[in-house]
Amino acid sequence: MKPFELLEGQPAGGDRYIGLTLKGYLDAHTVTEFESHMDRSIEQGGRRYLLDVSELSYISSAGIGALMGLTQRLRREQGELVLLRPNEKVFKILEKLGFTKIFRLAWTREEGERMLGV
Amino acid sequence: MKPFELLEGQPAGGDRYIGLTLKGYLDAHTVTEFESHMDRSIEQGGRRYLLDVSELSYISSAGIGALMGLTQRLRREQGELVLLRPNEKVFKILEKLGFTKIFRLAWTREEGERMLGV
Amino acid sequence: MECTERQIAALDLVCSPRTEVLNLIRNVVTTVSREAGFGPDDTSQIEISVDEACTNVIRHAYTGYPKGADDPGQVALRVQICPMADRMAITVIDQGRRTSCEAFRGIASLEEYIAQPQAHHGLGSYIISRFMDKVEYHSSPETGTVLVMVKYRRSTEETAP
Amino acid sequence: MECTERQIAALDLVCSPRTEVLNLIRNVVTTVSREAGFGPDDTSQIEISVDEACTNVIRHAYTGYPKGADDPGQVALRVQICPMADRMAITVIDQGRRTSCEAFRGIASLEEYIAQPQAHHGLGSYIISRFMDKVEYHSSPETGTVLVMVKYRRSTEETAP
Ligand SMILES: Nc1ncnc2c1ncn2[C@@H]1O[C@H](COP(=O)(O)OP(=O)(O)O)[C@@H](O)[C@H]1O
Ligand SMILES: Nc1ncnc2c1ncn2[C@@H]1O[C@H](COP(=O)(O)OP(=O)(O)O)[C@@H](O)[C@H]1O
Repeated sequence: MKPFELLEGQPAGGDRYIGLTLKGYLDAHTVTEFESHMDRSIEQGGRRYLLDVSELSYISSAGIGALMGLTQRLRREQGELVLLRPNEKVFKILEKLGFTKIFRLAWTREEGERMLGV
Repeated sequence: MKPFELLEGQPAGGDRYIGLTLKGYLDAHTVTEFESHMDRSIEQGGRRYLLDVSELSYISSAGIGALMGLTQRLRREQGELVLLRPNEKVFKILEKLGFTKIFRLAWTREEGERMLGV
Repeated sequence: MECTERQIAALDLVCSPRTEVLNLIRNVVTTVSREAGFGPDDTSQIEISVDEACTNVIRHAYTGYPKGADDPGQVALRVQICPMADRMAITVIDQGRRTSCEAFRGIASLEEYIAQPQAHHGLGSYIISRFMDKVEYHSSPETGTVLVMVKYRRSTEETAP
Repeated sequence: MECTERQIAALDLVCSPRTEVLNLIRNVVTTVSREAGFGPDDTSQIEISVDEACTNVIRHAYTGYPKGADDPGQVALRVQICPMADRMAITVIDQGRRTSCEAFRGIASLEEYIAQPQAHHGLGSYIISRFMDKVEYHSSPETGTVLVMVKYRRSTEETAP
């Protein structure tokens, strides 16, 4: 298994939103790759993201901080970031810290699309 | 998961043979429990054993030595010990050391029963 | 190692202060925590706390530490893990740039974190204080910076909100 | 630790010489081996070799060591793990009863093992010498008994019969 993988556009949301899949762990080591990918994508006009995190095995404050920065940045531009299906371990960490009230979480793709307003 | 579990008689071989299931790891720590169980069983007349090792996750020389002692002891008394379905990891260790030529290994219960001559 | 209590094992990891080592440290800590009888929730909280402490050492104590240099004997991030009868103690040690106790404290609440305008800071220390039962931080030129974190084993896995 | 080569991490486990610790040691070694890029077969061979070396220390070097005593600072089984660029070195150290290099060698072949009439001995050392690429054993009152085992990383997982 690769420690970290970011796959774009599978399955794609057409031009309504960008579908991404995040696999492995998002820590201080891998977060820079994630952030620069997202920076490029937003610069190219991306505003609505459905981020499949079901295969994300671990997240630390570095990763949470990146998601936080993204969320605030996108909301400022009338965009949105939705996290799809965090696993139990990641969910519990986010929940205990209070981030489940800040991030938008969806459990199905349809629910996620509704949250993105598409 | 318990580190080590030895279950007898499920499924039983009637009085034709004794079916055992070994789970967890068989190392210098757990081998004494295994050996004393087998000692008691043989003293009570057991001679033919089908040992399901499919859920045995690890074996060291302590465990191999116990199986070796059992095998030789049972063969002296016209009995036999058959190991059922070792997992890939355990099999490779036994194979590289040459023990797959010494122990009797079966991949199905029927094959194991044939090897026991029942 | 600083494990004076009765215990059957103590681990000492000496690492280069590079983010590459975080996954190894997490895996080792997780292994020991499970083996010591901690459940999945507690193990996960220990894992992230240790990660945060180590990330701080790499990012703050050793800022500017050259990426290519690889001699943990000289510039080291040290993690000591002591599983004990009723708890696990983890000590993270560095010989890098020292900071004040106050700076280390990070944010006091999540609200404070969200209110930050741009880059978000202080979450690491907050996580450690939320998830570990006891946190001690001291720093001196002789000892370097030493962060001791303790988590007690609960009989059942329950976690306050 | 005896890791002088360039590397990014080194581990030192100090354990009570009790068979209870074997599972923890195996789990830690396995974790480091995987993380260092060894495949499942090599990892499994490293795992069993380290187990054998530690079992020997518990059984032979510290025979009669009281089960209740739990002070690894005094009577310790030490395992040092050094993952390096092209190999992994594991050193097992004890301060117990010393033995000769010859006694340590164990059996020379499996035939010798089978030929033993009753209790079977010498398989542990045989396993170590079969599975590790380099094995060095030395013992002195100053250093205690030190067993250094090295396994090289192969590009592909192939294993000679
Ligand atoms: N080991 C350390 N050495 C030096 N400074 C540290 C160390 N750990 C933490 N700090 C300081 O504590 C602050 C809070 O850390 P933390 O809560 O992890 O947030 P962040 O890393 O996002 O700034 C850091 O900004 C840094 O100034
Ligand atoms: N660390 C050690 N301290 C003292 N003696 C040892 C040590 N390791 C091995 N030995 C000796 O080496 C012999 C061979 O060990 P081994 O191959 O593991 O077989 P076994 O443990 O089954 O006897 C042992 O019987 C013991 O006499």
